[in-house]
Amino acid sequence: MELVQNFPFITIVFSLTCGVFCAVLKGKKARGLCLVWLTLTTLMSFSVLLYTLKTGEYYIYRMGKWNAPWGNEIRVGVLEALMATAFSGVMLLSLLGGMHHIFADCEPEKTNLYFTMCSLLMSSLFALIYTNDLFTAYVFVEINTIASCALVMLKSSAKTLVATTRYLIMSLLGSGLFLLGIVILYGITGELLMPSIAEKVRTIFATGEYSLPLTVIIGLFSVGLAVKSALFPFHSWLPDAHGSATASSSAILSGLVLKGYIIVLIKIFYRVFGLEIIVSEQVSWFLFVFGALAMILGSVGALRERDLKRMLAYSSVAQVGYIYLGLGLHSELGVTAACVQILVHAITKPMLFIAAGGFMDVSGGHKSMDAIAGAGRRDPLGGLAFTVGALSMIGIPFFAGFVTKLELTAGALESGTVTTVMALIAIAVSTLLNALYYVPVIFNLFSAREQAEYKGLRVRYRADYAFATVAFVLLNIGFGAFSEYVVGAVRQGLALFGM
Amino acid sequence: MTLFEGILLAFLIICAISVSVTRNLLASIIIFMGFSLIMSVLWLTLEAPDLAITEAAVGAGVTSLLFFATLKKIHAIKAEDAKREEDDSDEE
Amino acid sequence: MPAFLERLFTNYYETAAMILFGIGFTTLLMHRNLLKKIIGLNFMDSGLYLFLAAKGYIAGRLAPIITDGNTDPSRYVNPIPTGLVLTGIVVSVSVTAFLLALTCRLYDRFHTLDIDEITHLARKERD
Amino acid sequence: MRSDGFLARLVSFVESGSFREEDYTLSPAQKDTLDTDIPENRWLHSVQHAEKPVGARLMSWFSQKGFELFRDLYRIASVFICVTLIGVLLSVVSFLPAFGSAENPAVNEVVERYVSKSIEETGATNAVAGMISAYRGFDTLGEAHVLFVAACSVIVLLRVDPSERKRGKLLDPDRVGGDMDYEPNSDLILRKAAKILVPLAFIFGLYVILNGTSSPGGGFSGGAIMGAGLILNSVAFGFKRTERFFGDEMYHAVKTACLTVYALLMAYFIYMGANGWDDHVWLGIPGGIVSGGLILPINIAVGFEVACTMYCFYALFRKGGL
Repeated sequence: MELVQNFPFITIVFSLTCGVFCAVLKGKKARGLCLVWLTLTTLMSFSVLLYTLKTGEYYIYRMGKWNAPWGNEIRVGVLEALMATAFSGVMLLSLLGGMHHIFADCEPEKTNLYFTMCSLLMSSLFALIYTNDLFTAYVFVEINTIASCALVMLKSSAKTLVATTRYLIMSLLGSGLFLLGIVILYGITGELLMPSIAEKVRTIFATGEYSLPLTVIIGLFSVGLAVKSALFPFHSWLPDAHGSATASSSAILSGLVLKGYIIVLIKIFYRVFGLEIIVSEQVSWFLFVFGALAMILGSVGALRERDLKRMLAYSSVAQVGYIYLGLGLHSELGVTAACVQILVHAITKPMLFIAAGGFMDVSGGHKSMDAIAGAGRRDPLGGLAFTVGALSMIGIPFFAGFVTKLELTAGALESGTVTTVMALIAIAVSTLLNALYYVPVIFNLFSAREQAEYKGLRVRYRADYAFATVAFVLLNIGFGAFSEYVVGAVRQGLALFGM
Repeated sequence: MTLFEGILLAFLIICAISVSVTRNLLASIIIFMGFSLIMSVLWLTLEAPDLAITEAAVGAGVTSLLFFATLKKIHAIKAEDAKREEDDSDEE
Repeated sequence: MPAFLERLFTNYYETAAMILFGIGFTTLLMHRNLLKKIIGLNFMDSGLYLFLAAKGYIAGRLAPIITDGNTDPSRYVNPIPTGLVLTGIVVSVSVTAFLLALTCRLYDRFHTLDIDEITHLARKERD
Repeated sequence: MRSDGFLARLVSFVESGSFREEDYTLSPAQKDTLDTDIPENRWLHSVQHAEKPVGARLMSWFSQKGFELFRDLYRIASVFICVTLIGVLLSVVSFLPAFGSAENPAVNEVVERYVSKSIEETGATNAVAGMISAYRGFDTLGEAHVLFVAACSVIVLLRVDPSERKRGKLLDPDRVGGDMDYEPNSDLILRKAAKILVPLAFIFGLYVILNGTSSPGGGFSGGAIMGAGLILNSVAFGFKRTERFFGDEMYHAVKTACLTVYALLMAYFIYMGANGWDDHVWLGIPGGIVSGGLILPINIAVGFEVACTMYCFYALFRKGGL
């Protein structure tokens, strides 16, 4: 076995250890350790990506002496490596971009725990991306849940405490349903490994013996993970949590944590149940309808917000809707679009949150629309990043967001007549609404009607913030320009997925 | 089904319902403690002694202690409030 | 309908577990008192674990601890659910501790355990 | 010495009903004051006063009425949800294979191997220990870190700086009227019992940890028992006695060492296993204390980590630090 094949396992296990060390170091040292480790994981994941692209195959890495049904195993393919690289890089950039906020918002002697949580979160995200075993997924989902709640509450204020509590309770309800799904599935198949379950489920489905339990299980998985990833009717916790946390936390939560759960859902749908069962159980219809509703109503919610970060949080609800719409198209193109959207949103939304953090710096710590008027003049780099991000969200060509809309439209056109019409309407309305709330913000950012007290305030750039914003902008434009390679890699990855 | 198991299971459900009905917080925590003990007996009847030990130590022991500690802390804060109100009225 | 009830009666452990899960889930979702919510969470998890452990039980077999060197698999119950439940119990005690700590802080800040009132009060705060 | 013990106080609390749920919600009068003047957060420095909006009273009156209507609907809805959920789940249960039968789909070749090959491959006579620490060791590594991440979160929430603790914060354990007022520091029965029980708890915890490979138990249960012993020690003799041998630094040292050792052992095991190399671990004598190869050190590491964490939880809740 080549050395590069060990990298996924190393990233998972040693991210945990990195978190343990961060808990005993002082804030500055913990920051150093965490950033160095994240850089390393990004490089390692990237080399895994290159390796899988070169071989064009996926490989199974067994976690221990014993092969799969007995031991644990992880599965590494192009899609997994691509996600891992993107997530790790985005985590690094989000931390860099909001670094001074972290040190300002956390209590001094507890700052190191921020990096502990980030390392553990990263580990759990890697594990969720690579895992091939449902129970491993559950354990790491729990780490993900607790660590992400901790990220919200590390900025200590009354609002974040309440937001954390609500977030945690909703997440635990979701985990309960998810675990119940696993348990019932174990009861009727006796397996925990995804390919083995898939085999058994296919026989069960063919005989029709357990048709009701199967439906209920799919429902439990969908609802449980939809609650955790804030699909439309269950999104009420999201604006509070993402709106009140510190800049990096908001970026990480919106960009990565929600996606971790969706990746698990995609795995369950297409690796455990398979497209055929999902289509015949009519789940995709629910995902489609709620995805479309989320796209529209999330945008409406954002339109009504006068608080920049809460507006971005509502926009996340809408963007998660795009992913579910793609999944709901129950076709290969739809899933491709969903995966592309996961990547696009993972690199775009953190940029917007980091830029919003920058605006708060030059607006006396306020984030209402009035306070940030003209903030783009006072902080030009942040202004540039926000503009690029907003244009990408609207779906202007040459930016990353356009790729999603293109893929989604392609997927929609291929599906049945009714779905095509509905999906196209949803995409069109959502794009229009996106433009309606993002464009005024951009104008507001560069308007001359600045509030008197902040007028003439100039930002003194920190190297980390400047680097993060520039890197995000380049990443976004690069994604838009070289989208065919990324989409190609996603296609190749999905083909390895057994679609 | 043996009668023993039946009674234990029925007890679990009664505990669960009574917690959401009772108005006394201390009582509900004590009910929870009893619930955990019954659970650990049930693990034994299910031939899972590992779980019985863990449940007795973690569920009935540490978790219940944490609940008591929380309730105590809440009570202390409440007493503090009452004292402050009294002080305020004395000053007037 | 009698057939339905009869099957429920055969699976009495699972039946009790599911009722527990339902009650716990509802308490966690709907009860307004934070402490009750946390107790509900523990009931929900216990229900799940009971269900899982019941799936591993086989009547008349022993716990999977091999004391006399007899490794015949048909003598012992299924060890997998036990292992999974062990993991689950630790997860639920962790989560309970976290939630209780949050409850302490919230009570200290807002002087109430009612989540609705807390949310209501928090809306009025500045960041 | 106080005349009434801890239990008597508890009973009197129950009787006087001072733990009633309504006592922990706000009275309307309190609500009015809280709306405008929320006392500063005692744990933290961030002082925040809510602004007094114009027409707040009208708004609060409206929301009050809305609340009451909402509450009735809430009760009905919660019963409805509960019954529906249970109904759906019970109908699923009625389809499942019968309880306790050997033809259960869960009984398959995986289970057979765990039971029949456990001694040969992992050295553990307790198949559950072999399964969670060796066969599915990766899950258990994650599980240990769930406990760790929860402990970190509780530290974030409840830890108070020791320097501040001395300056008479609310949760100062020694202050009259504070959190520890109901602590039975001088309860004779508890002290005498603890003198016997604390060593017993430690010895039993160690026994459970060390024999985790051959009898029920293992790192998690043994660690929880030891943690309970530590807690009992500090309940009976006060925190000062426990602080003498178990303080903040000790906690961090033990926790970090245990988790690192665990992760390194697991990483070595996985790395060698995945690459198909022999890991040169002596499996020991099945049934003895030194058995199960890596399972024994893993159990010890996990056990001490869990004991620390359990005590850490309790200490944080009671006095805001170790």
